[in-house]
Amino acid sequence: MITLKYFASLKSVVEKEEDHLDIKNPVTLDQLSDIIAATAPKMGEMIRAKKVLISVNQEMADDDTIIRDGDEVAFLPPFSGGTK
Amino acid sequence: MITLKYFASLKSVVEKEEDHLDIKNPVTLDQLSDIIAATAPKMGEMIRAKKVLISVNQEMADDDTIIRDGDEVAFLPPFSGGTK
Amino acid sequence: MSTSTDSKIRIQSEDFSVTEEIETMKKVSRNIGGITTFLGTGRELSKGENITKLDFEHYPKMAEKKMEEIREKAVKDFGIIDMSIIHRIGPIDIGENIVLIVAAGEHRQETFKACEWAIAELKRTTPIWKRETTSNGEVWVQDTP
Amino acid sequence: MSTSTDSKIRIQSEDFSVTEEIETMKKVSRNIGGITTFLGTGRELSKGENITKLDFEHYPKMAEKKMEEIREKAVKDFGIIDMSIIHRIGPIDIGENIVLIVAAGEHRQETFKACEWAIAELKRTTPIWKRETTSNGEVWVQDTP
Repeated sequence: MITLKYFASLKSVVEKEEDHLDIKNPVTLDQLSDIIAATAPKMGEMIRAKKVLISVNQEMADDDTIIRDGDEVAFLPPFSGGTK
Repeated sequence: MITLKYFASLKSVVEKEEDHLDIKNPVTLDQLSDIIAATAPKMGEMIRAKKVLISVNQEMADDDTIIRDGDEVAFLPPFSGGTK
Repeated sequence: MSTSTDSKIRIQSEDFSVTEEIETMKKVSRNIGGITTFLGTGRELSKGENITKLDFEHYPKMAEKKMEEIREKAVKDFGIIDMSIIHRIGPIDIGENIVLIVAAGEHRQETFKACEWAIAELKRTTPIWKRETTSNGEVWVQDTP
Repeated sequence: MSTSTDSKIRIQSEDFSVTEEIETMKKVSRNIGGITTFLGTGRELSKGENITKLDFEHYPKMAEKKMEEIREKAVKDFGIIDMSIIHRIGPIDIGENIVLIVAAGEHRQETFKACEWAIAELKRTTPIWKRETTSNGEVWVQDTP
């Protein structure tokens, strides 16, 4: 089982903060994005348009990053901490 | 009468903090320096070697600045306020 | 979330004291000659809109990790003595403290450079988000990265 | 010598509170989004010598005047909202506060630039002198200008 986490504006896009997904074998982040797009098309679109950064186990990931059982995948809109 | 003020390391050079001088007519700073050098040769040397900045009435002055009765002339070694 | 001033990396909902953070930093070395701090505060205006409230959210663990990476790189790359980084989360009023970066060094030049780099890097790499409430409602601020 | 925190330019023998100076600055505008401060502190080491005491002397009136000129030029040239400059005089121990510059602006960039310029300008133009006491005795510090 992998954990999916959504932050800030993305929580209202997917209407949840956290989700869980059972995957049998390791998948690439690219493949995971397809799985998510199937049930949450708007989210899939944002991922494809690179409007969302994705981390795996708290490290920034890219399309080729492998996701394994137990991993935590987080969807991160552009940061706005600190100040201008 | 003009007031002469000495700061920091210069106080031990001239062995005073403040001095007064009667001048009949306005003099240039260059002329005043000669007058001072006559009684305090080490001070005169430092002025000539530009190791000391001089202000007149709290504004930085140069050789041509005119000094008049009532003026305050200050001898300022290199500043070291703030921190490095 | 740690709120002890002993920790140099903190994300907390409570306010912090700049003086206390500086005094904690001074204890690191008797050779500190300059301390540059940057304090981010809640502004009333954003793109012409009047803001009534700010709200910050973070990704726990990852945000602290990124802030610690910034601290370590700042010390290494700029030759400063130490750095602390504190960011508040939750609701924040106009004028209140949001983020503090304290860079301490032997001389001032490196502390300015390290502090300015760290706040820019924090905005770039640390998963913290800001929600602004204006008369038009609430919006998550999406600065162009 | 004024010690009220209302005055933005001060030369005083007493210590100051960075937090109080920042809070005073915040009252100037609700549109402050960034405050950069530089705090100079007494270092133990100078050119390999162990310092036991520092002592600062200033030229009254002229020092305040130069600091006020720095403040006004910083606001004008860098587009910040306001600046305060406080310098202590008299005996100062290792680790103690010496000088504080607070630069407040809408955004952070101009506050860093203004603060860094102001402390360099203060060293260059403000008649304040430092005497260091080491095991070899007392010396007035004569930095190359």
